[in-house]
Amino acid sequence: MSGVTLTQAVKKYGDTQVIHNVDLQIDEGEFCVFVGPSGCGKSTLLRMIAGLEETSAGQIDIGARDVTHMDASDRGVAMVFQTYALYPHMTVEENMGFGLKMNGVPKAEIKAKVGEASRILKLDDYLKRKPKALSGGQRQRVAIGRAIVRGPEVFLFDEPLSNLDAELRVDMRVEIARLHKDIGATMIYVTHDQVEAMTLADKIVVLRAGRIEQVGSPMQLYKDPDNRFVAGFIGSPSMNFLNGVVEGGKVRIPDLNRVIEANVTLPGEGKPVLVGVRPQHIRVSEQGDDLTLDIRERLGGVAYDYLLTKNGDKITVETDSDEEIDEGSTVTIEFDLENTMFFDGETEQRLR
Amino acid sequence: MSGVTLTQAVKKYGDTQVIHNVDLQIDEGEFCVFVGPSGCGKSTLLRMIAGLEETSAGQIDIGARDVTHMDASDRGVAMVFQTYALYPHMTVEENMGFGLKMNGVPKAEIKAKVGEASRILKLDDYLKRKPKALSGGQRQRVAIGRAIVRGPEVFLFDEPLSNLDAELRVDMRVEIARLHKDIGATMIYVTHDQVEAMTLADKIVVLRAGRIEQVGSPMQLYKDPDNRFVAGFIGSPSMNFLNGVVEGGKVRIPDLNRVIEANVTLPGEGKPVLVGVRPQHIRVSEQGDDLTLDIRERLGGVAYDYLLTKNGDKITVETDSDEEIDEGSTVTIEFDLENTMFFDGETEQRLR
Amino acid sequence: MEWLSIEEWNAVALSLRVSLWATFAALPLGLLTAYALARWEFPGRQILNGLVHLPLILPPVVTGYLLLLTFGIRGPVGSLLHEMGITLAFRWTGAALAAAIMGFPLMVRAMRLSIEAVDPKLEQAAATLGASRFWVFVTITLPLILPGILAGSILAFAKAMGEFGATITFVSNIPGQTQTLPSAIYAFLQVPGGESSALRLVIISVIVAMGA
Amino acid sequence: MEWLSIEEWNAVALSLRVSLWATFAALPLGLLTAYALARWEFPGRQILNGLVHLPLILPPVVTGYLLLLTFGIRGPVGSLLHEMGITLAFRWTGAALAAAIMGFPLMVRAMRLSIEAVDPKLEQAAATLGASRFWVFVTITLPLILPGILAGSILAFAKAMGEFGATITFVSNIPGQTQTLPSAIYAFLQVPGGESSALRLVIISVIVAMGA
Repeated sequence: MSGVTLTQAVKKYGDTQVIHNVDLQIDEGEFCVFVGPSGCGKSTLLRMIAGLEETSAGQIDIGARDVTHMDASDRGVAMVFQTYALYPHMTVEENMGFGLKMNGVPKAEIKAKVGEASRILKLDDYLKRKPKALSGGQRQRVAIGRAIVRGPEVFLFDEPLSNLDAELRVDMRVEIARLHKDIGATMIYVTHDQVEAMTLADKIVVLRAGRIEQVGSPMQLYKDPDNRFVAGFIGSPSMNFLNGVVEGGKVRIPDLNRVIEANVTLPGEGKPVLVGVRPQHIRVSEQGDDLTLDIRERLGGVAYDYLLTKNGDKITVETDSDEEIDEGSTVTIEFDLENTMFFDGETEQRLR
Repeated sequence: MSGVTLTQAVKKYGDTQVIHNVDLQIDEGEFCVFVGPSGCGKSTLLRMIAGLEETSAGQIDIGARDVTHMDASDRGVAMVFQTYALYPHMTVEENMGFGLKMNGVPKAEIKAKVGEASRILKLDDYLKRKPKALSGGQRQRVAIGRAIVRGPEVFLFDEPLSNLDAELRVDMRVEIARLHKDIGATMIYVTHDQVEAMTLADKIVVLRAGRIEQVGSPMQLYKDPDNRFVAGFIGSPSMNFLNGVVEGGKVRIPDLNRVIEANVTLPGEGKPVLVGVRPQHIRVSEQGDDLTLDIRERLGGVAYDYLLTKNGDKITVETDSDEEIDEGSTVTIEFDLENTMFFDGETEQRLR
Repeated sequence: MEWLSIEEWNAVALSLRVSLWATFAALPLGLLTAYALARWEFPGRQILNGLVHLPLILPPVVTGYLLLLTFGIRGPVGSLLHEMGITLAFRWTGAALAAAIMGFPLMVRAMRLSIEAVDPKLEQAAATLGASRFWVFVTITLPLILPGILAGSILAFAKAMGEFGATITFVSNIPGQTQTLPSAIYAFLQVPGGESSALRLVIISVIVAMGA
Repeated sequence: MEWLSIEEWNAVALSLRVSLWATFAALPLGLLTAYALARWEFPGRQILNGLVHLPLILPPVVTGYLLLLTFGIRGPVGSLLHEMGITLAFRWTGAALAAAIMGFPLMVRAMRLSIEAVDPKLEQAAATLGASRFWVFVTITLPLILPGILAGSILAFAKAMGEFGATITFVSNIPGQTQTLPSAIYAFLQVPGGESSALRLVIISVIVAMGA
């Protein structure tokens, strides 16, 4: 097992640059998740590490080896694909043993290692089957098993759960977490789903438009985001952003007709700021008429109130109370300074 | 606008019966959601109402008309498909006006109604475009607009949000809720997603294997499910079910080494029962060694603990505490009788 | 047309007439067959499919021979038609029949693919919006498969322009009667000094083929 | 073979020889072309694609004529080969060349479709599992496209067995030398009393075509 280091990694297609000078250190045994909206370059970056995309500039090291221009087959990685990519003409057993066979391992040893992996992944009963006779979840387990048996230095996962239905996705997420705990290998995992990122990662890398926005542990990103993008991307439902203006060292929020304190270094007088509050930290109050309670969604244990400002902007509030304010009522909201973040209105960087 | 009534509706493909004698009353102006796992027959039932599948036996009425054997085009419905089903050779405007054109409405009137719908759905800027130049969310709005403009007696939605990504899905869900509030038409909506069902429905119909399991309002189904299937299907994460045995008028739970009271009519001594507790109603305690804390997932505002019994069964607990019990610790759980449901171990029906 | 001899010009004109007739006559039947194969479930569907593809699988000469057996003056269908005053063998109409049959599989296949590419949900959506079966076909299905119909017709036309084996076997190679472009090229090559005529016709053939 | 005359038997044997040679000789080049068209991006890709499909678009007689111009004894390539002791025109080798060229588009198309149907992710997964390019091709790609290679070869063989227009134009119709099955059928039909010979050969043709 080895860590992975990217140094000023760049990817261009012709004149279009899709990965911009990425520096990143992934430690040995770490579970690192690349997350971001579609088109942010997270899969491209993974494929560059795998050797499936050429690196246009910069350097990629796996352990102590510079693999930047090495063939995929020589990098000592194993990749799990969203579409499983199982070989239809081989049985589950042959699929799982493929990596060892290619590396010239004796048959008896292959059999032993496949048996071990299939026991962990509960695939013993399916070893003689062809992939098409398996369910989606079983196929994904075979794909993971194929990677395990190969015994790679680094595991690469490219949105491995996106083709599974919601319930199975939660189960497989827990299985992957347990797998990492058990074998302790370096894993790099790509997803667009922030819940997967939050629950699986030791280290999350948030990407946007081919650039790293922030790197950190899940709770670091949740509690201390560097900018508006990360704050809005991590956490569900998304953080609310209210428009504000600096006024006499405080922040005026026109939509709420209110001036609030701010314990951060604000930009100059009259400059715009964004006031960020998570839906969990807002209370709806009937003592005001700044907002309208548009729609209430009840999910049993929890409810979401969608409020509208006079400009038509939406504010989401999470409540678990059974309190009944009618849809269509005029309301206002309360929130505490300690749960409020401020962002520069122009650069969208966090103000601290 | 009209209600819809199904009387002993049956669908067979050859010898295979997929819908079993369904009786259902959907009131005028009601938002009714058919929900269930894939293969439960929810889409088939919708297509029978639409006239896209023949009804093998029984009767379907829309308003006062028996439409059982009527052509789809004469039923006065409009259907929105998961794949949008927009006409690639027509502009957005022509797509939206199609229903009226087919019914011989004058051009000026079509233009007026399309304009009205496009305003509501914020499609004014896209009227002259072809569907392929639109994003997924815009396409789905055009499909909804096409149905609105037609002015049907009943709107039918077949998993309309399944092809959208998670974030957009929440937005569109809220838009559909608002649409129903605004135009107040009868809507029948098919989904496999219990969150959509909970948030949109006036009335939920839970289907399994072509049979209705329970009909009721979202909170009725959540708080008072009729059987184990509905209890497990509605609510997220799913309800936990512990195996129990009736013992001297109480219930013994071997996995927890514990006998608990039950304020319901239990089956005979020694009979199996299932004890249902939602993840939100369980507290993890270190004062015991019945269970192991396998994996903890933190999502920022909330965390999930996955516990394992000695048999390897999984128990999910939702906590919002920051309390730190290490993964791998031996623990036990506490829950209150008022939040506990009992189900017959053989019939899986709720015990009351 | 000064640079073409009458005989050469005859061959070109005949080929065009034969191919156009073959294409247009086959069009409605081809569309119906393609629609049936793409959309309908009926017993004998596989047999119909095989039958349609037969001219593609059989050597053209064999197809021509089978046409001669069936539609020749002494053949079962041919004698019947002959009594009704229609003769096919050794006439340009026969050449058109041969060309139509040879082009039919190509035409049906292109149309069938385009029909299969139409999402049935589009037609179902139209139905729920109040369009009857006829209007669904006219306003939705037909515009969507038009490129396929066109492609199929062009393929059939090109095939008809180039068809040689079945034609020469069925209707022979009678100048001004049944001598189509390929037959004429072949004939000119058999005669010493005919190369220049053959070359001119080859050029016309290539131009027509490329255009289509 | 008592029920076939020597001349008939000659035609059958020649056709089989010509078709087998044509198919096997075209196989490696066809596979390479199909792979290039399916997977590689290179300038001239569209041109190569057009070139491969040319024999499908051009009338067979025209193709035969172009072969004659190129590979005839006085043609640019033909004269070169002639000096090296290889003559194609009016020889069975020429018939094989004509058959190979006519069957080539069908062969390439079937192979190309099967190559395009292979998910590149399968090959990429193999690469990340440690398989070199050569082993990826041998263990993953080849087994997956084998049905396509087989189908393409059978199509090309069937086409070769039935090919008439290009063959008769390029190598003529010399009994025992270049008279393939279709040429023989045609020839027998021209001679009074040849119908029974033609019929027997047609039956053989149909059996071979159906078998393939």
